[in-house]
Amino acid sequence: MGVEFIYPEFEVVRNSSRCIACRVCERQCSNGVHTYDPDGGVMLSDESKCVNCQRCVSLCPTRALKIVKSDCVPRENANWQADTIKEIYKQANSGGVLLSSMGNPKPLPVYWDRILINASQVTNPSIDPLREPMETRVFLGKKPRKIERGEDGRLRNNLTPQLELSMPVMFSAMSYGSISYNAHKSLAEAATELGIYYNTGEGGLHEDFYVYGPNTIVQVASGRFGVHADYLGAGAAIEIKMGQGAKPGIGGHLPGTKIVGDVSRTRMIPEGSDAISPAPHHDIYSIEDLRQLVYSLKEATQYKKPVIVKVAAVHNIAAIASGIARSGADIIAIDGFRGGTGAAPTRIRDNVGIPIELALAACDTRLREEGIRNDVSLVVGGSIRSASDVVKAIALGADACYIATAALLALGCHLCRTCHTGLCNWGIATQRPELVKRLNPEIGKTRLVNLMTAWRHEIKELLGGMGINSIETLRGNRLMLRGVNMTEKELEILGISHAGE
Amino acid sequence: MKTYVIIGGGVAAVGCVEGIRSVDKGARIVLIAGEGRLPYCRPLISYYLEGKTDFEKMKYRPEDFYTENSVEVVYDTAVSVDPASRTVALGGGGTVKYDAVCLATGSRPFVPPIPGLENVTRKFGFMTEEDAIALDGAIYPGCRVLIVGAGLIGLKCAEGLCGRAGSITVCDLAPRVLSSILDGTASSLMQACLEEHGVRFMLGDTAESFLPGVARMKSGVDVAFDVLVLAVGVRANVSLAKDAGCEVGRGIAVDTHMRTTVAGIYAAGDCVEAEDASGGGRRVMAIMPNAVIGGRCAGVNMAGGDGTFDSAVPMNAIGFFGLHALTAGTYEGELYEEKGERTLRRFYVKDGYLSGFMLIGAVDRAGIYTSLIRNRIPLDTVDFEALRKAPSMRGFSSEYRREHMEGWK
Amino acid sequence: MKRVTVHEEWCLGCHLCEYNCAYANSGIPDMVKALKGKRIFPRIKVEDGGTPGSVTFAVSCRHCPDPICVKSCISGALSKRGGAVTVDRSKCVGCYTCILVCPFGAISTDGDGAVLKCELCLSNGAGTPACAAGCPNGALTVEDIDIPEG
Amino acid sequence: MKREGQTRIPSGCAVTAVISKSGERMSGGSIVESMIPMHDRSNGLGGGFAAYGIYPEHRDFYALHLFYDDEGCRRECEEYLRERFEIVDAETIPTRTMREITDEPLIWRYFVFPRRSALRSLQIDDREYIVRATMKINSTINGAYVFSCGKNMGVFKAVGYPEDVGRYYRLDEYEGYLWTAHGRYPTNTPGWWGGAHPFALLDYSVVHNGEISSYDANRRFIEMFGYKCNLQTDTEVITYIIDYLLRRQGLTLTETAAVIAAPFWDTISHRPEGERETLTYLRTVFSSLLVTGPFSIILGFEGGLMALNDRLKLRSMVVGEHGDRVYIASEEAAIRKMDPGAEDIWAPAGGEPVIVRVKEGRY
Repeated sequence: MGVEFIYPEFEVVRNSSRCIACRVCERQCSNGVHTYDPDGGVMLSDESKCVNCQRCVSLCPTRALKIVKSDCVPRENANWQADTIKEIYKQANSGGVLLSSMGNPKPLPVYWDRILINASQVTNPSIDPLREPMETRVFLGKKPRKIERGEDGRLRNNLTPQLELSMPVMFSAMSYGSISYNAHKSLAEAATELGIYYNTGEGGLHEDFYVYGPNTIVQVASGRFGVHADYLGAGAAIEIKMGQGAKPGIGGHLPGTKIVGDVSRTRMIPEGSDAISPAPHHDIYSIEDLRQLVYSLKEATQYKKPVIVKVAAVHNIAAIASGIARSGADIIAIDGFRGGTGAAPTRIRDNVGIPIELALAACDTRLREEGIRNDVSLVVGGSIRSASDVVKAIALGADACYIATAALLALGCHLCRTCHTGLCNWGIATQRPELVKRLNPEIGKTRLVNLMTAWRHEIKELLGGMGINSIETLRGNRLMLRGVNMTEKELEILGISHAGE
Repeated sequence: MKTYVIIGGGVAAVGCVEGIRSVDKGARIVLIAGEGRLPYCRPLISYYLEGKTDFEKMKYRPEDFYTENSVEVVYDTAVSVDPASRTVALGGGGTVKYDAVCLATGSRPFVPPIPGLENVTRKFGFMTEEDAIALDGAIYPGCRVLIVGAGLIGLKCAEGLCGRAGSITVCDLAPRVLSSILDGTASSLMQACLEEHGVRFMLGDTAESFLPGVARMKSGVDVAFDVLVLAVGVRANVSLAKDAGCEVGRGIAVDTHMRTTVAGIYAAGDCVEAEDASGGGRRVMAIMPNAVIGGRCAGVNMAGGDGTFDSAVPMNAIGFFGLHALTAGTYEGELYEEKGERTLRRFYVKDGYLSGFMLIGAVDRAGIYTSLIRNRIPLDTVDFEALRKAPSMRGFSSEYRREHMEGWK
Repeated sequence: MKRVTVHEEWCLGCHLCEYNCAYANSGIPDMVKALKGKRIFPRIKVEDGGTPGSVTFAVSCRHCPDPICVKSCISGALSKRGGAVTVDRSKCVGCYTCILVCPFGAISTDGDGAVLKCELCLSNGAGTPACAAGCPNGALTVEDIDIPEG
Repeated sequence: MKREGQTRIPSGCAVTAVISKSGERMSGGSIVESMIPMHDRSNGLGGGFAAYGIYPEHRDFYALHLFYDDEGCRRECEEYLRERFEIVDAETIPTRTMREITDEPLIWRYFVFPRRSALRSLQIDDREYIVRATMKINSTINGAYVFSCGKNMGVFKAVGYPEDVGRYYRLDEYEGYLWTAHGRYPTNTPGWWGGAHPFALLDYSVVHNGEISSYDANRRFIEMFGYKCNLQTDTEVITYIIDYLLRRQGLTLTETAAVIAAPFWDTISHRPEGERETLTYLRTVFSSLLVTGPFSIILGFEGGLMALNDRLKLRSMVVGEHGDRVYIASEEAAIRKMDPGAEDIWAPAGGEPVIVRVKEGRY
C-alpha cells in the first residue's frame, strides 16, 4: 500500500433495492469480485479485482449491477493523463513491460469513419437485393495472366487452387491456446456453415477439428507450433504468418499456464512450457527466403493449397506486398495496427504499425502500377468492424477481409482487454474448463452465423444502392468512395476524392 | 368383441381400465363396484376428516373418465367366478361372461374378537368413505376417542380427529407406533410429534374387553371412551379367488404379469401377494402405487398386450402435522444412519444393493433412493456415500442420467 | 409438446434457472418484488458440486412417458395431459407419495402442504419455460417433440 | 467546367446499328435518319457514327481520324506520325458548314501503316503498334486526339444532335456494310468533340447507352495492361475491355460476353457440366472485367457486330430483321424509320449477346 497503491479502475455499482442476492454475480466472476455475506444477506464487492468484462452485469437477472469507470483520478492534466500516470506507477511498482490485450484503444484516426459510400440516383438505377440476385461470392488466389486453349480449342482450366468464399469475410488467425476449444469450435462450425474460412493461428489444429478442414486455413508461424505434414494437408490453404498488426516486429508468448492438456498436445510442446514464437522466422531473413518457404509448403502439399502470406501493416508495406506478390504467394493478408491480440506489450500495440486503410490503398495501388494485382488476392484485417467497413475495404481494393475482434464480440467478448490473465469470464480467452464451458459452441456458432448473415444482408444493401449486383465490381472501385475530414495527402494515398468533388 | 370384467372399485380397477384401453380401444369393459361409488382413493379419508378434501375431489378419476373409456360400471357385488364357463355371478342376480377377469377386490378391516365389543354402540372401522362419513357424524366436541391400533390407519385417523375431540387415546399391543414400517427410534420420533398435538398413547397394551363406555386394558387399566375406532389391521379379500381355484396365500398369488394360477383370471391391488423387489420375498404390498401399476399391468395383459410388473416394492409415505416419514423396501442388511434433530435417515444395504430406507423429517427427493431399490441399481455404480448425505442425480453416472432421464443430453 | 432438454455439458451452475422459475411461478410481474428478501421454492434445482469444474446441471420434472408419480398420487392431483405432468394443488393433500417415488427427485414442496413441480410454464403466463428462456448457455433448451401419452 | 478526361461524366443515350449480312454497302443516310425519332434521348452534347467498309480503296491501311485544337498541335502530331508510319494519304475530313454544328476543331484523316523497322525493334504486331501510338498521342500531345484508328472503317462524331452530326459529316456520301450510331445525353459536359461516341480502338467501335456501376473497378484493372482511360467514360473502358479480351487474350465473342455480362452464379450452377466449368473459369479469372449497372452496347468490328445488354437488362435494346439486314436500336421507332418493313422485332435478354456476322469474304 502507500506509494504502491493504485486506485481501482472501476466501481461496481450495485442497486441494493434491486439486488435479490441470487449470487449469480458471485458464481460467474472468475476474478472474485463478488461475495455473499450471509450475516447481512447481501452481496459485497471488491472492485480492485474488477476488469469490467460485464459478465455479472449481463447475467444479473434484476439489472441490479453496473460497472462504471472510477472518477477517483489524479488531478486533471492534458499531458499527463490518468492512464499514463497509472502506467508509470505500475512500472515503478513492477519494473516490467506493460502487457495488454486486444487492439489499439488509442484515439488514432479510423479512416473507415472518414470514408463515405456512393449510391445511385436518377442516372442509373439502384438494385433491390430482395428482388434481384446480389452476388457476394469471391475466389481468392492467383489468376493466370493468359488463357490457354486445348487442342479442341476449348478453354483449359489453368487456374491454381483458389479459396471460394460465399462472402468476402473470413475469421482471422486466433490460436487454440490463446482462445478456447469452444471458441475454435464455434469459429470452425460457423465457417463451415457460412461457406467461408477460419484460421488456426499458430497453435496447431486440434484433432477434433480436422473435420472442418475444407473451411480451415492452417497457419505456419515463426514458432512452427503444431506444424506437421497432416496439419498442412488438413486445411484448404496455408498461411505463413510473418507479422501481426497488434505487435509488428515481435513474436508471441503464450504462457505455460495456458499450455495444458490438449493445447500442449496440439502444439507439440510439453505441458507447462511457455510457447515462445520468435520475432522473425529464423529461416526468413529476406524476401528470397520467404519464396523458399512458400515453395516448400507448396511442395509439401503437392501444389494443392494456395499459400497466404500475412504481414503487419508497416511503413513500407506497398513494397513489401510487391515482394510477396513475386514470391509465389497466392494471397497477401495485411493486418492493420488496430488488430487484436491475446497479449502484447502495450507500447508496441499502441505505437507500432500503420492504419490498414492506408496500407491497403497503398498496396492495391502499387500492385496495379506494377501490373501484378491479379497475381495475388489481397485480404485485409486489423479492425474491420462492420459491413460498411467491408464494403469500403473492397472498394479500396481488397478481395476479402479478415475479422477476429468482431467475431469474438459475437461470441461474447466484451473487450475488457485482459485476455492475458487467462481468466476470461466469457469462456473465450481461457483454458480453465469451468470457464471454457461458458461458451457453448452451438450458441457461439449461431451467433457468428447471425453476424455474418447480417453483414451479408448489409453488404447487399450497400451494393444494391450503388447499382452493383456483384461484389467483384466493387473491388477496387474507388470511385464509389469519397472522403471527409482528410488532408490532400490522405486522400491521395487512399486514391479517393473528397466528398463534393 | 371381447369382454373384460373388473371386480372391485378401487384404484387397481382404474389402472386395469387404462391398461386394457392402451391395447384394445373397442372391447367391452364391465367394472363391478361393490361400494356403490366410483373408484376413489381410500387413504384420503383421513384428510376428509381433517377437512382438507371432499368426496368430489376424492374421486380418483373424473366421472367422464368412465364414459370416455366406455366402461360399464355395475354397482353390485360379485359372488363367484367360474373359470370353466368364464362367468362372474353377481349378488343382484345375473351373470357376466368374460374373456378375462381381474380381481381387484382389495382388503377389509380385521376385526378382532374382543369380548363386549358387540355392546359398543359407537364403534367404527376406518377404511371406506362410509366409515369416514359415519365417524364424522359421531364425533362431537369433547368426546373421548379410543383408537385400537397404532398403525398407518389408526394414526391417520387420530390426526384427522385431532382438535375435533376432547381426547384421543391410541392403544396397540405392539410396543411402538407404526411397528410394521418403522423401528424403535423412528417410531418414537413420530410418536412424539403426535403427542405434541395431544394424542395419548398406550403402547404394549390393548383393549381386552369392553364394558359400556369403558375399555378394560390388558394392563388392567380402564379407559373411558365415547367413540371407538378399530384399526387393528386388514386382510386381503381372497375368497372369490380361492373359490375359483386360484392359489392363495395371505393374498392372491400372482406372477409378474399379474396372472393368477387360473387361466383368464388376473388380480391386482391390495388383494394380491407378489414378489418384493427389495428382497422381502412374496408378500402383500398393499399400497396405492402398486395397486395402480399392478392394475394397469393386469389390464394390458388381459387385452393381449405384454406388460410386466416386477418392481413392486413395499413403501409408505406418511406424515403427521408436517412431520413426514417416507419408507421403502425391507430393513435388512448393513445399516447406515444419519441423525439430526427431529430427523432420522436410515439406509439398509444388502449384497451391494440398497434394500430399504426410512426417512423421518428430511425427506426431500426420497424417490432417488426408491429408484435405487426399484431398479436394483448396484451401489458400486453410484456415489452412495454422497447420496446418503443428500440425494442427488450427481451421485449417478452421466451415462445413467442420459439413459434414464427423458430429454437429458 | 414442449419439453425442457437438459444439456449438462453446458450448465454453468449459475442457478439463474431457479430464480427465473421462482419468478415465473410467483404471479408477480416484477422480479425484484417477486423474489427480493424471500426464500424461493423453484421447481427446478441446480445440482452443484460446489467446486470449480465439478459437474453441474439443473433437475426438473422430466415429464416421463409413463410417470410413476401420477400412478402413485393418491388424490389424483397429479395428472398427465398433453405431455405435461401437472399438479392440481387444490386436490393435493400433501402425502408426499410422489416425492417417495420420483426417481429424479424432481418434486418438491414449499412447506405449504401441497407439492410443487415443473409444469413447463404452461399455466403461469411465462409462455415458454422460463428456466430455458433465461439460461445463458443453452444448458436448458425447449424442444418441441411428440411425447406419447403415458 | 471539366471535360471528359478531367472528371467522370455519366450520360444517358440512344444507339442504333444496321448491318448487311451479305456485305452489301449502304449509304449512311438511312442511319442518320434513324436517330431523328430518338431525338429526346440526346441533348445536343454529342452524336456520332461508326461506318465499316467505307474505305475499300485503302483497306490495307489504318485510317486514323484526328481532332486538332489548332495547327500547332497538328504539326506536332504529324511529325510524330511521319516518324513512325508510312502515310499514304492525309486529308481533312469533308464536312458541311451548318448552323447546328459550331466550335469545330480541325478534323483530319490519315491512311497509314507502321514502319516495319519499328515493329521489328519493338517485337509487336501492327495492331498493338497502332494501339500504343494512339494511347501515346492522346495522352501526350496536347490538343491532338485520335478518335478512330481501324482499317476500312471510320468514326465520325461531334458535339450536336446525332442527326445533325450525320449531315455535318456528309455521311450520305459514304457507303458501308455496317453502321452504328450514337446520340448522347451527358449530364455535365461542356461539350467536347472527343467525348462524343462511338469510341473506337482499331476496328472495335462501341456505342453504349447506360451508366455502369463497375467503372472504376474495370478501369483500374484494365489500366494494368497499358490502357489509359483518358476520357473516364464507360464506352472507353468497355472498348478497352473488349480489345483486351478479344485481341490480347484471344477470347471469342461469346466468351467475351460471358465475362462482361457474366451469368449469375446461380445460373451457372444450372448449366451443363462443360459450360459450367468454362463460365466459372471466365468469371474467376476475369472477375474484375465484369460490368455491372445498366448498359446496352453495340460493338462494331471488321465483319460484324455484337449487341449486349447488362445482365439485368436495365437498358432498352431491340433487334429486328429484314432480308439480309439486321437492325438494332434503343427503340423500335429507330428501326421502323430505317426500314418500315423490319420483321420479328424482339428484345434480347440481359446478358444474351446478339452476334451478327457478314458472310465471309463479303466485306
